[in-house]
Amino acid sequence: MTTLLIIIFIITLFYSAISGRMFTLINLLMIQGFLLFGVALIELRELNLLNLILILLETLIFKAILVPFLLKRTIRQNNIKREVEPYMSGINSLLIVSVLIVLSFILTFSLQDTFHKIIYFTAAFSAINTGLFLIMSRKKIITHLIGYIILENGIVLLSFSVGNEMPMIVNAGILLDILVSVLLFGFFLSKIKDISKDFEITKLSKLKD
Amino acid sequence: MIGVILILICALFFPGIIVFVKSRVTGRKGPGFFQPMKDIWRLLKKGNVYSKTSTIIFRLASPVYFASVIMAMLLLPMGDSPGIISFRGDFIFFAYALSLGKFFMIIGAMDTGSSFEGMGASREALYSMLIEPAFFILMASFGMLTGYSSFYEIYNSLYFDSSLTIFTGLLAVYVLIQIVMIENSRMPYDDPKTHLELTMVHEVMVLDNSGFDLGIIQFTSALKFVVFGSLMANFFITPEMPLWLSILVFIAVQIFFAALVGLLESFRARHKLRDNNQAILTLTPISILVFFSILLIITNQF
Amino acid sequence: MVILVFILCSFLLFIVPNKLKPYFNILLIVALVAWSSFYAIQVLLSGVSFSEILPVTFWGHSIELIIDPLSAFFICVINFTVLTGSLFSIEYMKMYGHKSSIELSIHYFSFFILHLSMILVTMIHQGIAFLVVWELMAVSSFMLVIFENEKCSVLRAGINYLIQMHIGALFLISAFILLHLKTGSFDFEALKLYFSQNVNIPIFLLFFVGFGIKAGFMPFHTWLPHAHPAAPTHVSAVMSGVMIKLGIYGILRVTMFLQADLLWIGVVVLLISLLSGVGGVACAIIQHDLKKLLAYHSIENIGIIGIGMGIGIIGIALQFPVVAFLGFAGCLLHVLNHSLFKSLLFYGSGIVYMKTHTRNIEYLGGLIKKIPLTALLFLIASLAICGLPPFNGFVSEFLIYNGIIDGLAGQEIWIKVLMLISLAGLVLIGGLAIFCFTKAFSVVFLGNSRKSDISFITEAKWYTTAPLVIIALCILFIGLFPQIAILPVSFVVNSQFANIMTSPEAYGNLPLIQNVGIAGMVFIGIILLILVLRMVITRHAPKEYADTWGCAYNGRIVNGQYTASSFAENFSTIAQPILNQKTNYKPIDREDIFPKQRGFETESEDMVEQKIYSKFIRSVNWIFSKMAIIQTGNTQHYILYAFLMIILLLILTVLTII
Amino acid sequence: MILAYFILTIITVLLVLLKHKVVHYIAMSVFTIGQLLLNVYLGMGGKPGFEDYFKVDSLGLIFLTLLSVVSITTIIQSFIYLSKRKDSIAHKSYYFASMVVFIASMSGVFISDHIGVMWIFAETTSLSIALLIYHERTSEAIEATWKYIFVSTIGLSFSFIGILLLDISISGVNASMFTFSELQGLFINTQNILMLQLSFLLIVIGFSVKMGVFPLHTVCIDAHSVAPSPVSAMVSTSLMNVGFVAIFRFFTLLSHSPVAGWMSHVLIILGGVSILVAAIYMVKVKNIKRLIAYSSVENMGLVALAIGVGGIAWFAAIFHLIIHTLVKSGIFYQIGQIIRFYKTKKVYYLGKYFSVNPIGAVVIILAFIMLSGIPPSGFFFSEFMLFSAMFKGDYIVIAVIVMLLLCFIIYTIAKYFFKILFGNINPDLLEKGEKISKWETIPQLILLLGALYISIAPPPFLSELIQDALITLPK
Repeated sequence: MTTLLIIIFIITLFYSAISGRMFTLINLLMIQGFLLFGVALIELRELNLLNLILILLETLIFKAILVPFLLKRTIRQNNIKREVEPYMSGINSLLIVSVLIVLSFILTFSLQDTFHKIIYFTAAFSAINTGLFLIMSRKKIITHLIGYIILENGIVLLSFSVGNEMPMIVNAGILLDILVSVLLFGFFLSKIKDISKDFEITKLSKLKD
Repeated sequence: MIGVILILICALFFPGIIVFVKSRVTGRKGPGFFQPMKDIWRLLKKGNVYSKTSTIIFRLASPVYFASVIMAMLLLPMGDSPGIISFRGDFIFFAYALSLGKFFMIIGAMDTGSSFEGMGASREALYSMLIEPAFFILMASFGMLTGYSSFYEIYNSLYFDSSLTIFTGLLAVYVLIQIVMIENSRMPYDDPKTHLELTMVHEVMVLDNSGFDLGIIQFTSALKFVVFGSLMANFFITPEMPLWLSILVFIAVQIFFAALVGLLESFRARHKLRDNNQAILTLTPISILVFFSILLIITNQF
Repeated sequence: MVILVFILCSFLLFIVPNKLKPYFNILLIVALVAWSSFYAIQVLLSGVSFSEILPVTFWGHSIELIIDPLSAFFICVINFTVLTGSLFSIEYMKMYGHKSSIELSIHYFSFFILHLSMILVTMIHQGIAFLVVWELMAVSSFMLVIFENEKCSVLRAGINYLIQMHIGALFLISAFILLHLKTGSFDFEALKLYFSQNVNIPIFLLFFVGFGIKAGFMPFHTWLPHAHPAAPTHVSAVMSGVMIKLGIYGILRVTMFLQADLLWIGVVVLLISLLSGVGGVACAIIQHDLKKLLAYHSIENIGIIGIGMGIGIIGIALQFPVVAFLGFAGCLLHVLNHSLFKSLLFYGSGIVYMKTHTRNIEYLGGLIKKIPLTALLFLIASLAICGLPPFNGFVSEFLIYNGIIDGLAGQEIWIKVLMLISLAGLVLIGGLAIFCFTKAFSVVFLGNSRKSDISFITEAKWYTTAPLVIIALCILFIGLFPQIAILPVSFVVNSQFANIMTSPEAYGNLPLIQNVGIAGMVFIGIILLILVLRMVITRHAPKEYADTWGCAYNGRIVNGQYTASSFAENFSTIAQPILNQKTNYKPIDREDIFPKQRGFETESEDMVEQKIYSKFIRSVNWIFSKMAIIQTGNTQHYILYAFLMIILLLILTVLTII
Repeated sequence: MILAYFILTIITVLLVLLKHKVVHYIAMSVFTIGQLLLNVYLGMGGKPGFEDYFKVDSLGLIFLTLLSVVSITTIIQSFIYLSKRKDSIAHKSYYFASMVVFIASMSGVFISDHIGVMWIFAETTSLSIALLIYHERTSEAIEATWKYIFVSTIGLSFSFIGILLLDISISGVNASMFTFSELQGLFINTQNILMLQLSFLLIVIGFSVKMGVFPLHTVCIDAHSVAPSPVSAMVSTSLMNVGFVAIFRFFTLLSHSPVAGWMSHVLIILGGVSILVAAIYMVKVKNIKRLIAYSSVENMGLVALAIGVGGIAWFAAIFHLIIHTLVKSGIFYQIGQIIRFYKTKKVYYLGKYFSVNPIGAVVIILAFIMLSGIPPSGFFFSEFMLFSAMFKGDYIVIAVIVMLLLCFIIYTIAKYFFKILFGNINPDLLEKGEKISKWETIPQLILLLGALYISIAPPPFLSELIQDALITLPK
């Protein structure tokens, strides 16, 4: 069952590569949130109750509902142009994302770690790579945020595969940090508004040598 | 002590012979042998005219020049009697004493503040700088040949048996002649009788001297001729020669040298000023040639 | 313990009011001079080396001050010149009245620290402490050089100087590290163990380059012609008189322990010093700035000292004790002589600068009429530097000449040829020095003043010219009584260079030197005799004063005089390819009806600096500007760099390259 | 004890947010006293509480003391800095609040033993610094802050992936707690080398944003050039120490494993490249603060090189950092004074500072001597040890290149510093500058003289402290 969910997770990565509009990206985020919630529900049954609730809280509430809602609100408020202006065409980005996913397959096989399921690793690494690729290839700063959250989803997937070594406080701390960073991004987005109305990254490059 | 007296005597008649030979060659009767000396004697008693811009340096220049040549004279041996002062490496003192005299002549000339004397001074400084290596390499190679480094010991232990040694001796004499011609700025390098200041070297430096100073300078140039002449004469004087024979040989060499200078001057035209540099510079390779021939003598593979 | 007291009370300089600062500074320096030379003279006389352990421990090692004969000799040289420097600075610093009190106190403080660090450099044998004091000397002299910091050329020269000193120190650091790797200790004595076991040349070359940059040998000399004109006079006198010699001290200290392949080292040292001797004086001839001219002459004299050292090393290599003795004795005596006449020359140029506020000799002239005593002293010093007989320069060059001539008796042919080349080089240096100093002396002091108005100039104060007169007397004393001057030098050479078999001939040349002294006295006697003769003969002869003969032009010739560049012109045409003298003059083109005012000016850059150093730095700057693409300001690029770095390192690890 | 400390920080943050001038003074002084107490208590060997998350070893103690020294002077300088600016009271309270959180999270990193806890504190440092960089409310400030937070969170997520991989690679061995002290000996015979290499790689690249080493140093430079000078002093000294401590702890963790040789090569490459980058840009940069930021990058490159080279270079690395922290913070305060006087950061308009403020100029000269590694400065000895270690480990070629680059760097620093001190600019720029009070330079002088004292006569307890920070490393 979890492998099915993870495969859907990888499919959402493909779709994120070719999505042209901001709202499809945010919906993909929502789907990923639910998928993670499902994986967590099935995978981490033997955890103590409090830890489990914390993780479920984090994946469901935070990733599936709160962040997409915040992003949509900022887009509507600052009436940012809806298109995602990538540097390259959809096809090229799709090719690159698939190459990245193949690379993460090769990486996991070369790590020959027998203790953990390989599928977790590949999904985690491919999510991390696609997150990075999204950041590097899109002009809009909002897509940078979305790319960062996809990266975070990859990390959460990786931490599931670690199982339950991480004590509860540490998980709480990590979730807190991610939440605060997203809040800060939101706060500074409003500040960036007066520099570049439609949040172009190219406007943010005055400080150079 | 004999050397000094002999040099002073020869200096008296040396310029006379040069003038006599030059006039005889051009068919003139020419003045007596001691005419230049009479002129110098007349100058010594005359008054001096000093230029307003010149200072004590100018007054010091000609006496120091004269003293440096006398100092050089004291160092020279004569046959088997060494010079008044002779020690290991005294030819270094000989050369540097002469250059001290030239140093003072140059700054004396510059003291008058005239452009002509400046020209002469800078040319004199350049030419003296170019010929010094030649003299040193010559004396050093003879020092290497004999194993000593003072005039007296070098000349004592010199003996010319094989043809190569004679050849190197003649080459050395040729180099010494050229050095004297440059030192006194005689014909091939500078024409003493020319009146065009722009092309003169030594004469234009002493332009502003008068009276006693001019007299000393003319006497020193004669003295310098004889000093270098005695350097050449010592080649021909072998230690076992009796005294009277060595004196005769010495005077004969001086007379022959004076005549040679006279002949050279009457048949040679003056170099262009720019070519002077190369002409003088050729002396150093010749002395290096002397050095290598002596090298061959020592390793006796000739 | 005394040194800590010195350092503490040198901090008092910051509190002393401006008026008393120079005197307090002299007090400090006199105290240090007294303390250090008391021990140094004791060592020189008794021969037993003095050592004292400093209470403060430094990185775990306790610092030990050892004064052996070589360092005692150098301490005396340092003390004498620094003393005269501080005396000279009293009047000279009055020119800088406008400076703030903190600048003045920094100046005096770093002057004292320079003196202290120079003394300590000769005393410390422990590697790390030696390096610390070595670079302390560089920093304090840097602070002194940039004293007149309102001019940007002074700042550039100072920074250039500091960086070159640092590069020299890096050479020394790597040399000491290599020494430490093989022998486990940083001391100079460990060199003996090191040299006995492994190849001598590489570590000697490191030491030679490190000390050579400080000494100013030709290929690494580029800081010298910039730093000396920038520094105030008494500083540049101390720097070029003494601080350069510590480079020579370092090289001597290393050569003492050399055991293997001495011949090649001697040849290398000889060739480099010949290059720097001839090159230094050739560049000096076409200089217009008096201090820059003197700086190039420091390079030339370092070349002569180096030739003496090279001859000494070759003498040891070929087992010629006499040649070795003559070489090293000539080298050490020339160190003393050069510190004397070079500081005198710098003080003379300082007085000229103080009175006329310009160093460009084209504007000067006729100063002897206004400041005759300084002119006379400058003349004595320039005679001494050209090595002319009655003065001290001749004595040390005489020793080196004898060393070369005795060296001519070497077995192999190529050694004889090498000796011939060094003989010719030394003679050429002497001839060029005469050419250069006749120009310098006559253009600055003789004739009429070319551009600057010198009517109101008066002689410097008595307490400024007093040290100068003392130095001139010492120059004359060494020239006329060399056998006394040679005593400490021969003692140092015989005790330090133990492998020179102290053979009887080595002591044989003491009477040899005496003859030079006697000859000098006879020479002066003859000059006096002729002067008296002239006075007697021309007693009644009339004396008139008229204008210089001007080929029918009877006005006073002022700018008709021979200038410095025209004096040096016929030499620079010969040496054109080496000196690359540039003349910038815009010719009047044909259709220019009313040509504007034109100026003719020749200026010369330093060939070595131009061709090697500036070209290297320009190319590195060009490469750097091409490589500066990282900081583009775009966030995506920054993340891309991290991503690419991970991929790159992963590939390297997989291919097991790392 | 740690709990008391964090409660203190929360209280001070709340107090400071009350937007009242006097409250700021009281709160901040209480916080500094608390910080000092914590430091002294831990120095005396006190137990920090929460045994399995926090443990004080000598490495942490060294950098904690450095942090408290620098934070005291920073807070003093911040009061002076803020008193001169015309910001609103709310603005000032945000500044102090984020400063307190910043200092607390940094001390958290130094004393934390659990890897996850350390990562959390590292993450809070980068978040808490956002408001500090943004203090001057200019458009460059926004750009620099956005870049800094974004890139540092991504960098830290890289290192978090590395930590997870590390955790996975030891999951077979049943380690009770995922802390540095427990994991110390576990990696001696791990077979899965590629996993270890990948995790170390990600950790080093991730923390390079904190330590200011090659790949992610770029955002540090922007943050420095925009932040107020007390903040940039804090960033370039203690924040870079945080990066160093993190990387050094992982280095000691894996130093016994078969991957040790590879690790030192990676660090040498990163260190060398960051020195090269610093040299390239120092020649080109025109802004005085960016110049000093690049000099921090260069020093951190040297330290990374020293970790990689090993042997005596480890001692040199820590010694270098101690001197660097004291000197760099002193310089930044002085640069802040200069910028306040000349009202610009472009070096072209700075000059004649010696006549304006002699004592400040003496500080600059002292700082130059310390920075350039000329003997009285500690850098001379640390570089000496570094080079001897490199000569021993036959990295001679790299040593020569580094020496050359250092010469270039010293040349540029000298050129800029002495242009500021003595360069001549048009005089009317000088008159309208505000009067500088002598007392401001006192803390800088104390810092520099402290650094001078440590470099000339290193106190024995300091070298013992450094020695036993290196016990766990292979001899």
